[in-house]
Amino acid sequence: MLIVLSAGQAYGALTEPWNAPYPLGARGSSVLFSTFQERPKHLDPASSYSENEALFTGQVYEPPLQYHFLKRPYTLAPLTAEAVPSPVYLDAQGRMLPADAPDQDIKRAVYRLKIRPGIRFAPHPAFARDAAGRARYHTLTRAEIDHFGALENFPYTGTRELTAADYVYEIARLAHPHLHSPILGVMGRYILGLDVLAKRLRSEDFAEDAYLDLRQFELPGARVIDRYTFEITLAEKYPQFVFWLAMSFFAPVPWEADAFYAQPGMAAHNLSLDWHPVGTGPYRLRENNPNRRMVLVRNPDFHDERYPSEGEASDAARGFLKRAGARLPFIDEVDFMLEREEIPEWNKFLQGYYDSSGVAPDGFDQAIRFNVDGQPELTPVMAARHIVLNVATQPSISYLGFNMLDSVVGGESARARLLRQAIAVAVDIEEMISIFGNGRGVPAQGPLPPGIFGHREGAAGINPVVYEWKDGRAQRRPLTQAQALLREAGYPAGVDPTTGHPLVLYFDATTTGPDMKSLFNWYRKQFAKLGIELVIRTTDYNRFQDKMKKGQAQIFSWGWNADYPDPENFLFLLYGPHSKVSTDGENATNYANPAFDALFRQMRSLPDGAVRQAVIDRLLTLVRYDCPWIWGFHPQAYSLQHAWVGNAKPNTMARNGLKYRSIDPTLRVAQQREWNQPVTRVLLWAGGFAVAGLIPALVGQYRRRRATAL
Amino acid sequence: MSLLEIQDLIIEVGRAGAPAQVVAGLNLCVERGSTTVLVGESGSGKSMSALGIVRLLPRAARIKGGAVLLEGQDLLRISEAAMCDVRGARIGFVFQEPQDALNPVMRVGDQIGEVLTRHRGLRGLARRTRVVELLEAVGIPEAGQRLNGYPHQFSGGMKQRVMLAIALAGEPDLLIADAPTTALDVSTQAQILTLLRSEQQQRGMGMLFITHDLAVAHQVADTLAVMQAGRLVEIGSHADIFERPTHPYTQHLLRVSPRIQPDLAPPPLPVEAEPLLIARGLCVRFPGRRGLFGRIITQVTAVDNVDLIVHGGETVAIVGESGSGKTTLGRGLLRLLQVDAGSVNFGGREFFELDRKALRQARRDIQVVFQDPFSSMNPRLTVREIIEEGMTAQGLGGSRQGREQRVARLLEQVGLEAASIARFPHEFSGGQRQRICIARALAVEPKLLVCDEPTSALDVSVQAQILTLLRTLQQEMGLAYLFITHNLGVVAQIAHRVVVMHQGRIVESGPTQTVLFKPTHPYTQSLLAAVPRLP
Amino acid sequence: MTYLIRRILYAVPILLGVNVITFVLFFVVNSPDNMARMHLGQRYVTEQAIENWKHVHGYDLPRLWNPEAAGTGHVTRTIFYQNSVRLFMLDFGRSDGGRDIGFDIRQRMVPSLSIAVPVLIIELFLSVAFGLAVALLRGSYLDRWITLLCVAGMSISSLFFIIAGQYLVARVWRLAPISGYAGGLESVKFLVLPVFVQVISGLGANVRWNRTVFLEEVSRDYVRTAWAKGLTESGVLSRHILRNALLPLLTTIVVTLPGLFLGSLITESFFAIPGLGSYTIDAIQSQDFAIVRAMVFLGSLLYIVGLMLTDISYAWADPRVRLAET
Amino acid sequence: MVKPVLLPTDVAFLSSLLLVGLYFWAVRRDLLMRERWRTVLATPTGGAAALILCLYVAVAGLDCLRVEINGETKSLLDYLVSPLREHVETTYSAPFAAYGYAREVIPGASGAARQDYPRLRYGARHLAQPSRQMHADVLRRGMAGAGLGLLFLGGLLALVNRLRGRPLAGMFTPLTESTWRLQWLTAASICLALGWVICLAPYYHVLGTDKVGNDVLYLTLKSIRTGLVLGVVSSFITLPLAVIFGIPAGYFGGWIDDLVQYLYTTFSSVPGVLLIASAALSLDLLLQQHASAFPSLLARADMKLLALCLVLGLTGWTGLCRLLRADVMKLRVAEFVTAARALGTPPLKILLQHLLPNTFHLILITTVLDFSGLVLAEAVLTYVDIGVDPSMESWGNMINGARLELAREPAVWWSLLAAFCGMLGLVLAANLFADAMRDAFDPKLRGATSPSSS
Repeated sequence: MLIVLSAGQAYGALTEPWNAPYPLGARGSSVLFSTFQERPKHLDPASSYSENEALFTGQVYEPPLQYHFLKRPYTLAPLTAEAVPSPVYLDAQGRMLPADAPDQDIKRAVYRLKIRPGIRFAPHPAFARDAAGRARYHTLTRAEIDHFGALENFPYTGTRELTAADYVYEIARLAHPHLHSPILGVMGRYILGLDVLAKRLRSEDFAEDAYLDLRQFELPGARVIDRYTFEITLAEKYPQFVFWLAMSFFAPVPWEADAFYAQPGMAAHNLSLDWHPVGTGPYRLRENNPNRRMVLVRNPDFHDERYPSEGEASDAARGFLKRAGARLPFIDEVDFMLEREEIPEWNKFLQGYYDSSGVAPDGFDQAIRFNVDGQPELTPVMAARHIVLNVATQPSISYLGFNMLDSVVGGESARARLLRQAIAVAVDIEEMISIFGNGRGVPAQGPLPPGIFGHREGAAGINPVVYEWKDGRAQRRPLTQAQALLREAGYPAGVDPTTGHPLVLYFDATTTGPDMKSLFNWYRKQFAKLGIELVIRTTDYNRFQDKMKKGQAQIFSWGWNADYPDPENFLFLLYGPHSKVSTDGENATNYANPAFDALFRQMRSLPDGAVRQAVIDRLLTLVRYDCPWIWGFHPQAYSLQHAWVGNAKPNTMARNGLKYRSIDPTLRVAQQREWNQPVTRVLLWAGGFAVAGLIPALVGQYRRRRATAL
Repeated sequence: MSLLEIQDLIIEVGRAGAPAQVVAGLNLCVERGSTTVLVGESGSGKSMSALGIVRLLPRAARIKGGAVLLEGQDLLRISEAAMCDVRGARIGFVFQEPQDALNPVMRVGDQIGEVLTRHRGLRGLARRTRVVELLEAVGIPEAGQRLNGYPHQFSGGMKQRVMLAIALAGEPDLLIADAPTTALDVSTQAQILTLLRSEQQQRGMGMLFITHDLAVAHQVADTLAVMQAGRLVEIGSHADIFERPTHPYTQHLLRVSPRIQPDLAPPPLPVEAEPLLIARGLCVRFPGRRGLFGRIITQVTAVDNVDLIVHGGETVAIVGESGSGKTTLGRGLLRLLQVDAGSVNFGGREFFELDRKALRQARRDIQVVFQDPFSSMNPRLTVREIIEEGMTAQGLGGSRQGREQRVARLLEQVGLEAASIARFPHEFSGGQRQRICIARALAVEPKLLVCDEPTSALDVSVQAQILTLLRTLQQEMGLAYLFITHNLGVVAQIAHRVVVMHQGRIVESGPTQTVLFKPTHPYTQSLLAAVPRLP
Repeated sequence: MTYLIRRILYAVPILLGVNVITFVLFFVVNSPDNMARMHLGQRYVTEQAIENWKHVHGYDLPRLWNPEAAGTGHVTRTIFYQNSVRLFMLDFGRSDGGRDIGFDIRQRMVPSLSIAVPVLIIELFLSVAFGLAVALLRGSYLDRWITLLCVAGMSISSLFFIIAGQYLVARVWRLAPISGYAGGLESVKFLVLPVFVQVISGLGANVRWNRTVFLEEVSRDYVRTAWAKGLTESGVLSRHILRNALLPLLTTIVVTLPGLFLGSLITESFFAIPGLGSYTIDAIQSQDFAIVRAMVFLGSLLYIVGLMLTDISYAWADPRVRLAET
Repeated sequence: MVKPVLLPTDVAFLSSLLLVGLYFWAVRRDLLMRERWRTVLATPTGGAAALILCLYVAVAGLDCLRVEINGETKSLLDYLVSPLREHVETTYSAPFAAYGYAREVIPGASGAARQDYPRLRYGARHLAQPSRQMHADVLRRGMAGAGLGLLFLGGLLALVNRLRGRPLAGMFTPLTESTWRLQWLTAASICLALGWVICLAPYYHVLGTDKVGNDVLYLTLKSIRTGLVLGVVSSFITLPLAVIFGIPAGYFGGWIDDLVQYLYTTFSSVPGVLLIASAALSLDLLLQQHASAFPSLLARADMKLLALCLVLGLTGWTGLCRLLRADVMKLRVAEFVTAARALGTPPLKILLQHLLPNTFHLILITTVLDFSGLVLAEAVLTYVDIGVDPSMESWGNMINGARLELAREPAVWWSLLAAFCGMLGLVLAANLFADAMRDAFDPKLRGATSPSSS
């Protein structure tokens, strides 16, 4: 014990503070310290789709467009493109049509994108060429690969200018059978010839690791016009397509990278695009050790991009415009540490070792309190540390779904609908938000979150099935109404007349952390209010997905994060042809209502405006009545920043915010030192205690030496 | 002033609540240059007294009173630290079991040298030279090499010599030897006794010698003290005790101690008796080293081509030192272990050719009584269950009540109350247990009883009783005994014929009178010469 | 030498048995189809993709017995054979997450060792010291209290020690980082707390075990001989009791030595040490069977090596034992 | 409609208890065993531990007897402590709190909302002004509880004295008698604690409430069954395996021994947690594939617990098996076994009558020690996510949740404390009991030599 502590002490004397969770050498320089919870599986832009991967892909890859960092509502801005493209509509004969032409006439929608010249990829061995201009590392033997072992061991790297062909190449990669691109299903419908290409590639039998040169395949939907210009052709009108161009699926991938990584033997060293991305972004991934940390460093060849000089009205006051016009990025290096658990991460943030953090549910009371108006604010302790709180309602929804194919809760029968409505009334989402989300959420009145076109505030926006407007606010209907609905459905007091026992419903969930237990208990309590017994069936994630796909789940918790800020991206979750079971679409409840589907198709292609609002209102009325979801809530993201972090305006759409971020390392060092003074007197106590413990032993020994037999 | 004077020594054992005095006021003197022997049966407190002198009692025991004066200094009233200077330096101690008393992982030379360093301050070469001298003095050849050996490389007698060297290393004034020869064979015992005696006389030490064996005492004692139940009953010179014992207990002990006298042994039976058991060419081998894949490379032959005949109603004694193969022979005959060659004909049946079931039935005729009365009965069973076991296995005794009556009768036959039937083994003394074991064997009405050292764990007086019982039973039931023992005194009392075994072979056999008193084989002769005898 | 060969040959059927156990656990409920789905992820998976994956990974063969193949092919052309042989060649393949398992194992071995080795040494030192002290004071009040304390220590879940340690040392007293790891010399300060916590949580059981071992030795006759030589307490303890007691301690320790590579599951997981222990936990939690199986195999292998080392060390430390006889 | 319900683990647990009972009935006439058991109980720590174990077993036993009334299944324990079960708050509250843990926006009388700690629904509800009345009230009820406990203790003492035929005047002598003092003091503390709980728990949350407002004391009590079932049932699954493999291996030797040795070397060479984890994962998958067979949540969680017991039992037999084999190898050459063979006793009978009873102490001691290990293992396994069902009350789940709670500010320490105490009580008692048993049954460690000064 003493040895351990004294070792710590000796070591600590050299480097204070003692409790720094990473080597302290770097904290004085322009390095941002952040965390990742789960190791990313895919960093290949064609297959990467999850939030934890976007943390890295967002900084490394550059799709043609991006969301403006400061402007709200979210606006698209050009990134590598010269401008945000407008589509040109053509009819079957290839004639140009006006933008307001009827949908069925439009047979082609053409987006022409011109990218800025002079953008270069970050240095990578795949680009390295010898004096003769041949790629140095495209024909390596196994032994050579084993010799190099890791990317940093390749002595030569190279770079190359970004061309339109790289974008076209990536679009073709979406059809690559081994990349299993998650958007192939959607894009295959729209991008001309993509599904044909996918089918063709799938039928070709080639080894998993072999290099497949996609440049040799014809893809009519994506064509290079000149070195800097390319054209994407859609088979129908799809106004939302432009939003996709801001996602990493459309980021350029150089064919050299594929050729490089496809060499046999690379995979055994974990050398693949999934682990070592190659992009044009402000950062490149220098270190990818998913067991410990991932390090992004500034891309030396990053093109000239400037901090925006206009934004929301309040941005100047909040200091977001201080660096207007400065060249991006500001930070040299971003260290992501693996933090699998919230608590250590939260504590390290409080100690000043991580620069920003979400608010851990269990640290919530410590950080946030609600003022008299019900608005969140920082607790005095936090405020004293000059921590900054940012709140943003996320364009997402978390809900409980009924499987509409289920024989008990699903279907169009009045019995089932009334049962669903009764449950929707009984499950007290407000309580759920306050217990499990610390109040960080807005109860949903329908699928559309605030901030998305079509969402209505106030009395006009409430879901009349579940809420009533009283005293100037939406109030959940009382439990008695739910019970009445249940009675009407044929389950008086929750008893199933066919069995005479309480109705048993099943909640399907994946097993996760300890916190889930109380959530499950809470669900059970909610259903018990109606006399219904809720059985939680937990399975692993894959099996759960499988169940969902086969339509075997009954009630489940589900959520949706907007891909882009458009109502279509939410309402399509209820669109019949997107049913999970029949098409493996995103309609997880398998809700199918022809009236809804027709209106949806109409709404989809309308521009924002009164007409669209009216259609959306009708759509909402339909689904509120049918009640395939318990509408749940729209989560709010609270994020905290230390005083030394600048330009951390929350942007729930953009994933590439790190390039705007700035830090003040000097302040950080000072604060860390101030907050982390070790309580050394404990060691003295421990030492004293150990010495005191020795005394009786010594006394005993002395006595024994002196003892006589009588 | 005597070298050692013990005054009113009281030693207690047991919990504080219910103490029992194991030594109740012992008074004893040991003079310089003379040997005092403390004799007593087990539990008499003789060992406790010896340990009490050096304050090395087991934890359960403690000294409650008295004084132990070593040249006038009371050892009970000095500090533990001072006592450490007494032990080893002024009092040397030799323990009973040389097997356990030496540190198994320490070189023999170091174990001796340790004392030299501690008390004589010797180190390095001086220490080594002295160790060699000591080892040579106690009769260990090639001492220069052997001091680097570990205890397990020494034989029992050699270990006891090393032990003695340790005790002598501190050049003590007093040597306490706590039954130093009990664990040894007679021939070794004789050597050790001679060595002890000569060392004691050469160095002019006082010696306190503890033993239960009057014959041994007879050999070494200048003064004899007899203890019984924690008290000294008689003390006197060698001549006093052996020629004019006054206390009845001493007289009793002298009477029951086995002697090798021609008049005691029963005469051989008439030859016309039918042979009950005929063993021919028995061999038992144990695997020694094993090679790769467990192939046996060498073997140790424990029983080597032995022929043996036992007649009905006859007692045949198998005599030998430890390792002679006598016990192995007994178990081999019983088919309790694998016999490698030979045949046994028992009552006309080839015993070794029986299948499993027939063997179980045949076991009825040949039974066994073991040495250790403590481990030979399952402590979890009542006396009744123990005795019944054979009957149940052999299907004897009829009904439950029938068996119960039979058990009661058997108990009476072996001299126990029938009421003991529901009690457990641990409620009986050693001798009583041995009686129960005999009853268990008799329950299946055997014709031959193999007695494997049935008395060696017992005190002499109990031993005599058991031998009497066996003789009586033989007369009543016509049993034959195969009596395995190392104790020639016992043989003389019970055997019709004697077979002497040495290193797995039979070296001599014949009627008791002939073998014990007119031995022809040199091994038998040397064996008999080594046995300490009472006058 | 023959001994070693025999032991190595003996290890083969055991490892084969281990393989069978894991194989059964692995495949009884988990069909190759399921594995393929798990591996390919939750996204849209065609039958074609599953077949393709199974073929690439060799799971399109029968499990244990191939009736179609000829000759030895009955056995060799099966999933079991192919997988086992691969494991015997120490080729662990790729995890369900797509990374090379051997690569990760090599990388994670170092942090595991850098926790386990100090823990072992400090624990051994402390528990022997305490054990000796307690054996020396046996019967006294101190002995009784320390023994009781040890039992109490044993009765506390290691989770408590970790939670309390993190809360007090790292959060309240700020003496060490809450969790994390760095390579090289920097690692010292990350290791202080986990090592400390692990030592403390194991101390009770170890001290008590050592006490028992020491007391057993204390009751032996040769110790009485040592006392009778007039040796002082320290002499008896260090030269006689300790030397003999170290033999049973040796066996218990040596057998665990190779296992140190595997690290401590819980500690590593709590303190975010990127060792093999947390690797295993993560694999269990994410149901990555490929890793679990690799770790099971590695664990058994190391255990068997441990048994071998134990015998060798015994022969080295105890003059009574020679290898050929064991 | 009232009908008794027996879940599989209930059956397993109760029959395990029955077996233990049978054992004591069987050895009651065996004087040696009786003496040894008496020694165990007479050892202060052993006797006290036995009392505590009995208390735990009683609670778990009550929790195993269930009835279904109107479709709701509850155990006798649930009925006994129904105030605890029913007093559910919204979220955390500290022990003896009158107000909630977190501030809430409380609508004031005038319509203006203010932010404050809300009064609890049940905790200290009966007090009008908790801040002023609380101390006195707790003290008063605490005294009443103590009185109740003492009354019960007095009754117990009187009964014992009556049975022993002691005069009533010496009623409290057992408390001062040195040999049984600790045992009686333990009994007294149990009585006092029970009295306090009975008097205080209906009015306060003695150990606070958890995240969803359940009384932590109730959770702790319910966890007892989980812990005990896991420990006891697993041990009882281990036993037959260890005995069936270990004893014949030791007795017969030869190929049987080789086979058994191979089996347990193989099993024990797999790292324990991994073996358990793989087996638990597999069984879990199996359960999930047959999820429809378990209609209610309770049955499902119970099946999962049983599966866990099975896994722990099936993976835990090697240690005892090895011990038994070694012990039987020693016993095999004991003379009473040889005598039995010489008497023609068939091998099976030798195994059952001679070897099994003489290794029984080993089995008992190992089992009790393993038991405590299993209770501890539950927490760890739950952390690794392969433990009991999250819906089941268990210390592992409590500790697991407590990790997060401790990071709150102010820290929520009471769940952790409750689980800690509940677990420590059981495991410590089991360990001390095993110690006392080892001293009584395996007295090898007695009689060590030392200088006679102490």
